[in-house]
Amino acid sequence: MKSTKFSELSQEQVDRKWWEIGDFFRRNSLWMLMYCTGCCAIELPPAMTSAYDMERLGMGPMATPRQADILLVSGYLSLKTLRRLIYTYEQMSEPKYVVGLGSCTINGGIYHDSHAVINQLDQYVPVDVYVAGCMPNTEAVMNGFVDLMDAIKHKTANGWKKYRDNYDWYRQNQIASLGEVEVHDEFHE
Amino acid sequence: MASIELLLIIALASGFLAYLLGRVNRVYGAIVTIVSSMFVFSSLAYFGFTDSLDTTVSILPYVTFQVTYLGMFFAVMITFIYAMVSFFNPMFIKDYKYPGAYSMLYILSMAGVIGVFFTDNFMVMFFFFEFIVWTSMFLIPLGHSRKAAVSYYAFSAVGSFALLFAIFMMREAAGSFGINAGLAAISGTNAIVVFILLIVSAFAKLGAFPLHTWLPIAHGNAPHPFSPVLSGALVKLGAFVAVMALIKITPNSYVIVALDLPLAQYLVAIFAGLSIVFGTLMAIRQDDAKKLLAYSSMSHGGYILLAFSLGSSIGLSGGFYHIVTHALATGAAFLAIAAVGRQTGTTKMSELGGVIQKMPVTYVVYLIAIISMAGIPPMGGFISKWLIFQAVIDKGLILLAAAVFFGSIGSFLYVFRPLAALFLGQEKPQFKGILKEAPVIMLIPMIVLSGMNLVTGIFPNIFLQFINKVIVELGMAPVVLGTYTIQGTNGILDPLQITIAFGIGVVIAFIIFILLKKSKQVGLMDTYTAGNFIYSEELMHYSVDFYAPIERLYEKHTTHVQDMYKSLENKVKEFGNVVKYFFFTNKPEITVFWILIIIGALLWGDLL
Amino acid sequence: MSAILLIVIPLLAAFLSILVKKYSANILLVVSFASVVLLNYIPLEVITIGGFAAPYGINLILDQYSLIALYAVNVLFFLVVAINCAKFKKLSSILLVALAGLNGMILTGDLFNLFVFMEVSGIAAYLMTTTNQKPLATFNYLVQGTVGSSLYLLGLILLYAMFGTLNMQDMAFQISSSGYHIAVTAFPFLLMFIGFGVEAKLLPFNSWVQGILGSSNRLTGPMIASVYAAAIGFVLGRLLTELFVFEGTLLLIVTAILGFSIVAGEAMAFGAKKVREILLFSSIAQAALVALVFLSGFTGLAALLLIANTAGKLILFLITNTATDQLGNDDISTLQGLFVNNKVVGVSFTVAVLNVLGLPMFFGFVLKMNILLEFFQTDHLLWPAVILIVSVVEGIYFIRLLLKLWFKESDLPQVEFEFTLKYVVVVVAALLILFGVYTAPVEQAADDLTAIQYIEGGNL
Amino acid sequence: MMLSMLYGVGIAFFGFVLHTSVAGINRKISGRLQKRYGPKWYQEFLDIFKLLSKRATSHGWIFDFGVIMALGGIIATAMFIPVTNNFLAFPDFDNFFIFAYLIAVGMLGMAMSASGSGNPLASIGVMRALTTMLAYDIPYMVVIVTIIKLTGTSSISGLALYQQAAGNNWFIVALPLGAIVAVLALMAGLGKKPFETYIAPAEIASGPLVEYGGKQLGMLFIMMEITHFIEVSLFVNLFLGGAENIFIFLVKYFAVYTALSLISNVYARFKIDQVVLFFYKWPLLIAIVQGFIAIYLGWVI
Amino acid sequence: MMNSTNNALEVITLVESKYNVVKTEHISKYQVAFEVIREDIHSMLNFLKNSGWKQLSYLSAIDWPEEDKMELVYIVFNWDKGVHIQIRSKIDRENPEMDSILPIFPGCKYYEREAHEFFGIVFHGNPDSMKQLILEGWDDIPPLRKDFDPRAYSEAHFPQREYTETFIELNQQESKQEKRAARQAHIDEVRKGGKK
Repeated sequence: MKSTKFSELSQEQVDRKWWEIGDFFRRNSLWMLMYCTGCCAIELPPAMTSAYDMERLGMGPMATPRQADILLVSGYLSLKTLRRLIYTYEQMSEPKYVVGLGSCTINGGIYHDSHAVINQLDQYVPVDVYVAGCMPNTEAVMNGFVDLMDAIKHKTANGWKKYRDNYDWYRQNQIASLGEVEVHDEFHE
Repeated sequence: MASIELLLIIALASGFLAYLLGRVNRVYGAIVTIVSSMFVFSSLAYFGFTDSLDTTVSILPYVTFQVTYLGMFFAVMITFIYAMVSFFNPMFIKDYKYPGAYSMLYILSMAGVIGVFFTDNFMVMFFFFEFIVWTSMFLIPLGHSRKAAVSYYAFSAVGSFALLFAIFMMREAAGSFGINAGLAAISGTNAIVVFILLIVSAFAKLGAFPLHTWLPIAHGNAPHPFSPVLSGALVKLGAFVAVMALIKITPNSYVIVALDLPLAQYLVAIFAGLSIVFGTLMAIRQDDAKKLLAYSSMSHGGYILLAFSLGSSIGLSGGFYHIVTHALATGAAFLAIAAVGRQTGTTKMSELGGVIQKMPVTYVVYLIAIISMAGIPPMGGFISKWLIFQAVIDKGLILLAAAVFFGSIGSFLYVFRPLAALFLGQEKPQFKGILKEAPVIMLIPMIVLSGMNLVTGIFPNIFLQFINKVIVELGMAPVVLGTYTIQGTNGILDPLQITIAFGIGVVIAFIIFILLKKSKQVGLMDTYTAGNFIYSEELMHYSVDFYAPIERLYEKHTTHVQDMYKSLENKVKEFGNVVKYFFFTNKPEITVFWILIIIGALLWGDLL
Repeated sequence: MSAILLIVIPLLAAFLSILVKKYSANILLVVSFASVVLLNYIPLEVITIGGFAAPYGINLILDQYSLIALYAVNVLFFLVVAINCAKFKKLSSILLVALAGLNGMILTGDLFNLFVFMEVSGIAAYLMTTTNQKPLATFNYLVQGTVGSSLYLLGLILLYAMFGTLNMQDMAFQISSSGYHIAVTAFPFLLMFIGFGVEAKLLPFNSWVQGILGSSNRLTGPMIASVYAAAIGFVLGRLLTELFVFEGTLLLIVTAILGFSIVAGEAMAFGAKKVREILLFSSIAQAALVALVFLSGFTGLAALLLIANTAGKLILFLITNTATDQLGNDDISTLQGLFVNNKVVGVSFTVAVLNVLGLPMFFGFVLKMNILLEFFQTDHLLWPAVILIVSVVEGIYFIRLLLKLWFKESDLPQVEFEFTLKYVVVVVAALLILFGVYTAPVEQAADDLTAIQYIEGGNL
Repeated sequence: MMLSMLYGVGIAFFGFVLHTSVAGINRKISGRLQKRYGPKWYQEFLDIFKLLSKRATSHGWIFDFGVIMALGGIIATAMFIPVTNNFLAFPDFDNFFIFAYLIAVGMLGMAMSASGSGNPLASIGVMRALTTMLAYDIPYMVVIVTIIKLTGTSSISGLALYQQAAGNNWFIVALPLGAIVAVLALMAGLGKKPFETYIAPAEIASGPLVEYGGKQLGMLFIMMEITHFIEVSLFVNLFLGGAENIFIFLVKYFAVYTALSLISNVYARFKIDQVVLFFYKWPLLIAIVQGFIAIYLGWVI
Repeated sequence: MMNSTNNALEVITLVESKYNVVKTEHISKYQVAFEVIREDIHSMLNFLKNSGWKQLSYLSAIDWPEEDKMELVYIVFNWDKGVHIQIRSKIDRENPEMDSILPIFPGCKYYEREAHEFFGIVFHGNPDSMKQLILEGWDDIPPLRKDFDPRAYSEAHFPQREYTETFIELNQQESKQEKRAARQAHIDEVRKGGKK
């Protein structure tokens, strides 16, 4: 047995080790930016308060995208909202995860044929976990979070990497549906 | 040996030289101000600290000199500010209407400073005192406002004439104009009168409550390079007068036993406390950075007066040291604002923003200056405030302690405002691309002053040892100083230790920072906007009504003093109009009527 | 050489100039210059006229005091005339009469003779002020001047009835030796004081000033405010120190009048909106201050203060009235920015103002300090306080005025100042600075005047 | 010198670990009070290390430099804290004013960095923080002045020893009015509920912290933990007689912090001018009355 | 509010006496509707505003493809009487134009912009009426016109999720199928713009 155990690890391995340690912290401290776009947001109060107590998993709401780890999209997304959502998503610091609540984010739900509501969220931003239902009950929401933790643990929650690697594709989709993503409006000029 | 007389004459002569050269080319005149003020400062400092200043007088009539540590302290400090600020003159001289006059008056007012602080004769002192007043009075209107010079003159005149009256009273008591003799001879009721007059003079010069209204107007509107001289140097003449009143004259007043302080001193301290509070509150709500600093000067003037009025040697050294640190800090801050004002054309915070992007050195200078001004270690302001706190607590003055701390915490508020609104924040589009760092010649004095701010904070004993000499000269016990430590009444301070601790802390923080993953650089406009797309910098810059919540609480009560002076002015005018109405008509019979009235008065009084 | 020439030559020249109208201006110039030169050659003496000895005949007293007064008046007169003679040719003979009258007033030692000269110079002044083109003001001046002279005459008659003499020294001697109660002489003295007060611009009796000086031109402004003020001031000073005995209620009334005059003058100037009004109201206050200093017995200083003030006023009125003549009115807003293109004139004006304010480096400072010192040494603490307080007010309005005149960005008033005027104001301003810095002769002169005030025969 | 500096760094680290644990436990306690399970007791560590592991965004050099200055200043301040009578780095030099003003370096650094982000909400948050500071510091300082005047020393360890020597006559008992003021000021200083206007997540998106994420936020969290450690241990030393040994210190520390957390749990948030008015109405009056009766009348229980 | 039934009736008599009302509808005791010709709208709103209907509660439009008309609806409200009044007027559908009521009710600014955006009505006299308000960058015909097909738009613009297996099982009951078919037919008819 050689005693040069540490030197055998390549830089890559060292990085991976560090990454795994980081993942441990990340999955135990998930801060959400709640983008309460639709009706599914009503499921969050019970999830946070004494009924299900999200905080025991180390989760909690945060005020700004810079601080948050999860972008929680709770419900349908109109075109107008989607622009803001993309802007907000791009402001978040990496690694970042997206959780989509409700069927609206999956396939448009009851708004599937509306001119103003998009149908499929993961065409525009990568979604790590979907929670189906219209609306999903609170257990399902909690379960979705636990799934995300598992995914982080197994290194499958790679949406943010996908977004970075396939940025052009996402961008193309965004432009196809939205036209311009960053619009000017007269109230903020 | 260097003769003070020679220095004075050289200063006066170079003033006229500056005017003549300024006629040839305005920049030459400004360069003369640099050379002359540097020369005067360095020779005063060198010969002063080696105790080789010569006081013989051979040419000038009536003028006599003496060298005291007190006078030297003030003269060296003030000429230092003059010398530093003079580097700004060449850059600003082209904006003035009368450039030659500016250079001349700048040097002449500095010559006046030599005269004031090195004479042993009250009359000579007053001569130069007034000399400074009128030379500087003509410098102020070269800036923004003519009214500023008027109010400056009005309050200076009140101060000067109060001083003059006191001088004559002392002369009557002593039989000569000698300063020491005069101060020693005064006693009894006259001492109280002289004390009050000198205090009025000191208040007017320092801009303390309630004689402060000129201060923001004059400082805010003076030419950019002259504001630091006013605030850092000339205002300190008031401190000099205050020392004479508070330390050298002891009017026979009732001693408040519980406070161990004479009533007269306590009253001065109360007004000083009011100055601190009022200056702080007013500084918080200014929009013009120069006016803000002017009100901060008022507040710091209050600190100086308060320290002197406590009458303990630690308070005295705190006051003297505060004069030094405030002069350095306010000088550097005013210079930084002046540099910004030159590069952008405005000093209003609501019109500026993000200046740091293009003027980082100026920013750092301002940062160091305000750290000192707010009394945060490791800058000089902390040491002087610490000494003043020691003195205040030692006397157990609860109300004044509240005022002192209010000024101290309040200074965080007002010094932060230019930092956030002017230097930091969004870069305004109108300055993008055209804004540049100040020229090197302007950076030199700013960096030197910043260095001095640091030195005063880390090695205060260099200065305090000299201040000890001044205190001993004034007849008090010196403050106990170690190699690096200062012994206060209830604790020891080791500034070097604090600095090292701070350095270690920063190093640790830096190591943590550098070890972690590199951050992604984003622009200033890429900030959290609750998802809205915002493209205009004005909307993303918070600079107007910065402290609105607290301003709301007192905004109705900010103009009482101004109103008082305004109504006084109106009263004088009304009186004039009444007299005019009664006596100046086109009817000669009115005159006859008055003649009859007067004759009647005589007859009624005496003959009938 | 005799002092009488100072009266006779101008009078004769006046008649001459009527005859040769063409050269009248030249005559005026030559005579006024000659009388300045003449002063250097006249010995100090008392001249008896007509061979009658002092109490019975009329005598002229040329002592140290009147010599200085004559110098001041003649030099100022010459300067004013030198600048104006070309423009006011018609007034040459009147001006010569005025010069004779002013010299006579200063020189005479006889109270009735003083009245005569006062009337002579007064009539000359009335005629001069007709050039202001304000007949009503001139009429006012005439009426009030006459009332003043009558009061003076009335007081004099009473004194003559009591003491039987008209000679100043004799009268003073008689009064001091007669043992009369002070109240007896109080009434005539007050009448005479009021009579002089009209001419000397003391407050309740001077409503003519606003009309005359407020609309004065380049001749009358400096002439009335400077030359006449100097002459009347010196004569009043002589009377106050030599003849009048003010005590008790009379002293109270007189000092009250003077104090009120000082305060009210400054207050009125503070509220004034026109340049000439500012100057005239401030000259009211200064006249009262001079009288106060005379009254307090500091004769030398008062005389010097009078000279300093009148010299300053000469500059101020010359410049202001020149500008006003060319611009049409004297509102501050019209004159604003006057000195931007006229720096030499501006500096002189500034020096004159700073001199009046008593700021260091200028003549006024030295005098002010000495006057205050004298007051303190005689334990009068009230007057220094009053003087200093009004100085603040005075400073405010003068500085405000100065800054307005110096600073304006655009639309500057166009005023041409001719060379002679520039030369005159610069020389006077330079003298004001010179005596401000080189104070030894000033103090010497003040001491001289106070100590050896009169030559033998003139002295009591 | 260097040795005591290292000692000081150790105290700062101790303070960080201690307060982070205590704060975590308090989160758990709060959770239990609200009938929740609550987070793990080491949740705060997890949060901080997670933040340090993330990739942050930076808005320029002043944004980073301010953070370093903030953390550095606070570490420097914590180095002077006397934990117990023997566990302290600089005996005699732990002057109260060093804490009062050195702590401001950290605050200034953070404020500067926050404003440097260019976000107006950050400047508003800083404005609110400074205004709150102006409100609560004055009454607090008046109480401290009273104590220093009474004892004649401004050394924190000296004050603790003074109370122990007087037979554990703690100032919380001896100066009851002052202690009330100090508790209120401490709550405001710690940013506890009725006075936490400057964080206000729903109004101004957590105020000064709005633009931070990743390592800068992590460092600011460390800074805040140490700041809280400094403030609470100052209270322990000033009003609870310090500690003879580490165990007593831990007990007192935990008691003080938990009590404050419990109080803050039942309050809503003040408006900013309400905070100022509140502190200038009652606490300032009480503090001055306390100072008056203690110094001039000598009524100390 | 005591006799608000009377209020509504009063309004009817008042308005009918002054204006040429096409149709009056007394909806409830707090609501009255008048159909008028478009030239009367301005004067009528002016009159109502002066009589106490100070609040413009809403302004919108209804598309009537069958009639080839666009119906404008103004709703004003009186706070004293508690009565809503609807004023309706039919305008040309192909080229919908109307004069803005900005001088009468300045608050109509955003309603008119909205109506322009969703129905394509041009309001003359409202300077902002052509600016976008809600739909950012809209590039199709106004979406609330009945000839606009939202599903087609959605399918064209938004990617649909493709399912490999069918998760939805439709109810195959006979009666419901018929109703569904009928409803679908109506929908299709309307989408074609009422033109058969």
